[in-house]
Amino acid sequence: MIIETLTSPVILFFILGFFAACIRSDLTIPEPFAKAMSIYLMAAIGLKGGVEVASTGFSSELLSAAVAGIALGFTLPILAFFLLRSLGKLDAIDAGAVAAHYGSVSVVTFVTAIELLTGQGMRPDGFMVGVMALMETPAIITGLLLARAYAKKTELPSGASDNRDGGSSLIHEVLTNGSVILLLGAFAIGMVAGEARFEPIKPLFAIGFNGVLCLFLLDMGLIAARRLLQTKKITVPLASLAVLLPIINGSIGTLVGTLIGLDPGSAAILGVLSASASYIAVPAAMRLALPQADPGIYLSMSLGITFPFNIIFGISLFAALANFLAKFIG
Amino acid sequence: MIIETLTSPVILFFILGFFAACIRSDLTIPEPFAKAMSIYLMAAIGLKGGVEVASTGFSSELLSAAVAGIALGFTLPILAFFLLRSLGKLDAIDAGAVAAHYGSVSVVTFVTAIELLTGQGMRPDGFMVGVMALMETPAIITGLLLARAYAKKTELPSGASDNRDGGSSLIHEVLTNGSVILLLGAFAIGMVAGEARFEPIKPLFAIGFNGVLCLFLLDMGLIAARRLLQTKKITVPLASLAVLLPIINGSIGTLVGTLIGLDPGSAAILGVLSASASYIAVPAAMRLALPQADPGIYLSMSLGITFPFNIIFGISLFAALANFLAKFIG
Amino acid sequence: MIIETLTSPVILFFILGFFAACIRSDLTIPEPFAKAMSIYLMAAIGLKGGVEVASTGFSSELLSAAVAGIALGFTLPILAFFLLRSLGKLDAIDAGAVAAHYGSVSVVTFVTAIELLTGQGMRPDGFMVGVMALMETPAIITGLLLARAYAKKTELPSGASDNRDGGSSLIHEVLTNGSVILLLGAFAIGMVAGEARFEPIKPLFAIGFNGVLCLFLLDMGLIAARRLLQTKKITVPLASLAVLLPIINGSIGTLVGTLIGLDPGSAAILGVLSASASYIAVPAAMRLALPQADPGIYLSMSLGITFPFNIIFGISLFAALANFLAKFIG
Amino acid sequence: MVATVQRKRIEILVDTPLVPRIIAIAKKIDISGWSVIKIASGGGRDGRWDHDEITGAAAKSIVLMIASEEKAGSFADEVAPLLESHGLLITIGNVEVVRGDRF
Amino acid sequence: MVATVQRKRIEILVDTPLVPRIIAIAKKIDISGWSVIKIASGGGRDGRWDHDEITGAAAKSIVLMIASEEKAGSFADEVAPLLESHGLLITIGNVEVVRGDRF
Amino acid sequence: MVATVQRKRIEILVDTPLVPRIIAIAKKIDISGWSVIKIASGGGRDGRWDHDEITGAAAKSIVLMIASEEKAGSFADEVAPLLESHGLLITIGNVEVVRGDRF
Ligand SMILES: Nc1ncnc2c1ncn2[C@@H]1O[C@H](COP(=O)(O)O)[C@@H](O)[C@H]1O
Ligand SMILES: Nc1ncnc2c1ncn2[C@@H]1O[C@H](COP(=O)(O)O)[C@@H](O)[C@H]1O
Ligand SMILES: Nc1ncnc2c1ncn2[C@@H]1O[C@H](COP(=O)(O)O)[C@@H](O)[C@H]1O
Ligand code: NA
Ligand code: NA
Ligand code: NA
Repeated sequence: MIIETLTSPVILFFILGFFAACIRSDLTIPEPFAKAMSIYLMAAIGLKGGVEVASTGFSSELLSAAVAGIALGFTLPILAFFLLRSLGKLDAIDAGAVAAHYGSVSVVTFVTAIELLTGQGMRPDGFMVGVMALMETPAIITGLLLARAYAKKTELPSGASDNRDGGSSLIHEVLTNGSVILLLGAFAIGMVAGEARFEPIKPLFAIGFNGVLCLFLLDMGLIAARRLLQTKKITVPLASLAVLLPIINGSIGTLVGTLIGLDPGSAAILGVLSASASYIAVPAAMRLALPQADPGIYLSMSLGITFPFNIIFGISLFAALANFLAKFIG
Repeated sequence: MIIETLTSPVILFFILGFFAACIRSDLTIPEPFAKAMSIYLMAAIGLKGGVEVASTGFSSELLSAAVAGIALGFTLPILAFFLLRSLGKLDAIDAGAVAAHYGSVSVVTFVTAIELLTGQGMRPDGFMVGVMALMETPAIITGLLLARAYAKKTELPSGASDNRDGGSSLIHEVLTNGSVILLLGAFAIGMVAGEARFEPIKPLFAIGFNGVLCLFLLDMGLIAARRLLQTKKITVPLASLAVLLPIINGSIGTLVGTLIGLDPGSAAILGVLSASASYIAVPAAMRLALPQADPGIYLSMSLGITFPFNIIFGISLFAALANFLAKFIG
Repeated sequence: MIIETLTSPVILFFILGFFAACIRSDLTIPEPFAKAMSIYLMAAIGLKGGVEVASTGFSSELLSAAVAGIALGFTLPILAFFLLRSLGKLDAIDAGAVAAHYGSVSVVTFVTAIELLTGQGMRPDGFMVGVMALMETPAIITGLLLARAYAKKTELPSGASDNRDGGSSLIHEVLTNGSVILLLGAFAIGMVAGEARFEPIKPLFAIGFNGVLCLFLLDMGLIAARRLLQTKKITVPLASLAVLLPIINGSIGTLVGTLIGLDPGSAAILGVLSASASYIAVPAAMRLALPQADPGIYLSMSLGITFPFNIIFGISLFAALANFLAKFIG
Repeated sequence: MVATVQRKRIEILVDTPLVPRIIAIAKKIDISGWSVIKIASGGGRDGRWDHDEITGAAAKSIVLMIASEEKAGSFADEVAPLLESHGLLITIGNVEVVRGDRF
Repeated sequence: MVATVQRKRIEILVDTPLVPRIIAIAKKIDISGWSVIKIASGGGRDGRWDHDEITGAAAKSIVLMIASEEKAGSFADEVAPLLESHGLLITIGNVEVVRGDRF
Repeated sequence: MVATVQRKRIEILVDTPLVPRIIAIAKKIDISGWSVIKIASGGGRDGRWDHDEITGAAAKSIVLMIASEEKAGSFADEVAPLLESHGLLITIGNVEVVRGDRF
């Protein structure tokens, strides 16, 4: 499967972007265009998931997958936090911030995995989009609690930054996060509209999808490589953890998915979600809630190392693991 | 029809955006992307109208609809102006500016109406696109004349702002307005190219149309709700007028359309055009010609109240009225 | 063929943009949207070329076309340079900068030519995309060498601007230029992926192509006309050269293409490439390497005159010439 | 050290549709150039305002001009009547301009 | 010549996600308004940084405020504790504001 | 009141493709950082110019740097030879920087 992955145009565009940044080409994707593509991808994936659930109906797997996703979101940061402190030598603030990223999810990794798995006959269930949306934010809370519990008093934000509305504004920010609203909203629209009413808007959202994903991954390749080249904050232990954490979390996620009875495709996706690290929602929340944490560390790890690792190796790995576990356990 | 409207993805995306802004989500559509979508929508609607006229040929309805549209554009602001002064308690400057908005048209309301009417077997004539373009600007002139006639000397712009080139530059601005040029230009291209030459570019402009409209209305929902939440200028009488004026103007427009012999779909569209209020072309012209008028008032009314009202209720209303009048009069 | 050209929607949109700018309409295409379209067009044209080469295999024409293209890129600026100095009365710096533009290529002219030729049954070979990418940069080197050889000492950049890293950074800039990387990268992806793997991304890149080209040419029309209207630097001899140079270079290119055995469509495209003048890659390189050269001259000539000339007349001209030469020589 | 001259740095915060009017005034009193910077968002007496809108009427810009003290004064005089009606905000600061004799 | 008053021009360079926090402080001490300008790219102790990213967390902005000397002082006092943790850069300059009594 | 130090605010208006050259000079004389702001449109001796172009060659930017008087002087000296050929506009103003000892 890894060779099929590496000859897929979607992945080749990512590699092209990565390569272009490495030879320091001036190729850039205008930021509003990248944001537009990400809005399009989220709306499309949400709609398609919702339409699918509308035609298959609710199933018990949907509920157990949702509960498992939320539970993983809350608990995965704990292991990550202690590994980051012990092996990674990070202080509590930075470790909490990084752990929150690894407990949350990357939408583009998810979307790419859906495409690759579908291409190989392991199409995940439509409701996994909803599960992804639910997994975006719980880790933020765990990460913050860990940072606050273990940080020395002097390291914590003082004065204006952790005043009363600091906490409530963060909770508000987390619950009304743009990508969560868009994903769940498009999912709901897909469910309300159903297959028939989806027809007129299908061409844009279904036909254009793969091509847009190519251009978006071209940009992600540029961004990931530029992050890696610029950073001065990534030690060897941290770089290793940026590969180790997705392997650990992804294996846990795939196992949990198999145990709660998901089909191999959906279990693999739960693994990919667990393995992936956020680089949009969580960084913004961390900048607000833990401004002392160093963005150089969490962005370089999640965007510069974990994202490419998952795109190129992780997805194939968890697909193989899910197939293996399905035979073994099933 | 109102239930069909409320379960259409196009409208659901508008509601999603409105809802997201109400819970103060940080979801935003990058401005250049929104502008790109509006250019796309205008080019597509112009092209389709032109191609249609190329295949059906000119008809006498085309001419009478054009004359009716221009006449409505010039006269509708007059009633609005006096209602805004008496009921709305606005001074002459603000009343003139708001009246100009309600005499002009909203392209997106038009486009949404075309989609909804087509979906219900009431497809309007292709030439109505041309009528819309002609209705964009006459109201600006009426609104300005009213403001100048009724404003006290001291309220009017002094010194540099109403100097010689002020007037001529406004007329130039009105005649060369970007959206008018694009709509009429695409209409002309559609007519010159005809069905056969339109074929190669049809996929982008025809197939993608509905999906782009969804994303654009998502943005309009965000903008409309944010306008409403921010504003401190809207009194109860003004809010009522923002619902009353579209009902009055829309009914007049539908009636005129029926009387000049348009089919119900086209009569309904003439009603929708009359009911809709501009929020792109006219605000820019007013900022230039009547800088003393308060943008907080005219944008909140047209964007925050009238636009949502028309999208959700107005279109269905004028469709029903057109069907009723067709039976009654026809 | 010129009438077919003038009624093609692609060209009509260019004319619409040109006209809108001439009547000083405020119509504008947001810059990030224009950049997004140009990235899309380059990715699409690269992919399609690569996929085609993957299915037809390498041919000897590919190699000779590549060699011819590079040779033309290096040599065409020489004639241009001396014409610009003698007829155009430019100094060596400005003449070198302008010559570099005319030796390089315009991607949009190429893409438009592909569309027009394909529409008339003269579909060029897929590998011509690669040839275009190779022709983007050689002329920069020739132009610089000419400027340096003929400029007086005092005219040349002094101090910080031509220090050691100036040269190496220019060579780097030229080799890693974003559009070259994107074109060649997409070409390579198309070759690796092949027809079957191209299928899922084909809808976006193949179906939307013509429509996007329309909107892009609308913007080019606006830009070209605004350039022309703003400029105060274009003398009658320079304006004449901006028409003469594409005719000369395009005839040379078409002849060379025919002589090395290309089919008429591909020979015409080599003519179009030779005739076209860069307005993205070369201006940026010149601003860096020859900051004393006046952008008002080279942008007005290439963007304001040569681009419209090629789009409206040049392409038809070289197509006719290629057909004529094919009969005469073949 | 390289020669500098003392000039005024004029910053005018204005609704984007009115920028041409400001520039017309600047040209009238022969100010040599101007630069426009887009404002992303802002707020004032009317409360928060955001630029993420398709209606360009609400967009705001800063017009930046470097000019001599004399021209800056004439400019302020010319533009003052528009202050209220157009909602302008005009600030004038001192800067040294490197080799700036042409301004 | 038209009347001007002396005011402070405060410029705060800050990560975009933290802009609301700066504005909240400005409102607390009753500064009449603010304008936000987007930074396209930049660099500091961490080396070059570029804005072309989809992760808004790395975006930077300038918050520009015109205020009286007194309010500018209170603002600087209020915001100083955040300087280190939030990586702010705050500059205060003198400007003349045309008819600026309301600031 | 919080401590401030006196620094120079350097603003260089330059064609965007030449920004890296300006930054290279700033680094050479060890200026601690810089911020780049995009100019939306402008005009000078050449008449009106607009940024809405796909050819990046015509884009313009402002490079903003806070530096000590000494470094600002060295910077001006270094950059002066480029003034004519590169069409730069350089202004230097005074600002107070809050807790700005590192600049
Ligand atoms: N004191 C200030 N400092 C900086 N910008 C301001 C200030 N006051 C107002 N503004 C800007 O001017 C716009 C209009 O303000 P106002 O006229 O008070 O509604 C705001 O949106 C801000 O962008
Ligand atoms: N001396 C300076 N002048 C202007 N901007 C600066 C300066 N130092 C830092 N910056 C800006 O502040 C950001 C963060 O700088 P730093 O905190 O040094 O990493 C940079 O990306 C620049 O945009
Ligand atoms: N006096 C000025 N104040 C502010 N910006 C200026 C001034 N003069 C020129 N500029 C800017 O510098 C660019 C080039 O001007 P010039 O070199 O005169 O053609 C213009 O497009 C403006 O953006
Ligand atoms: Na995860
Ligand atoms: Na109306
Ligand atoms: Na050429």
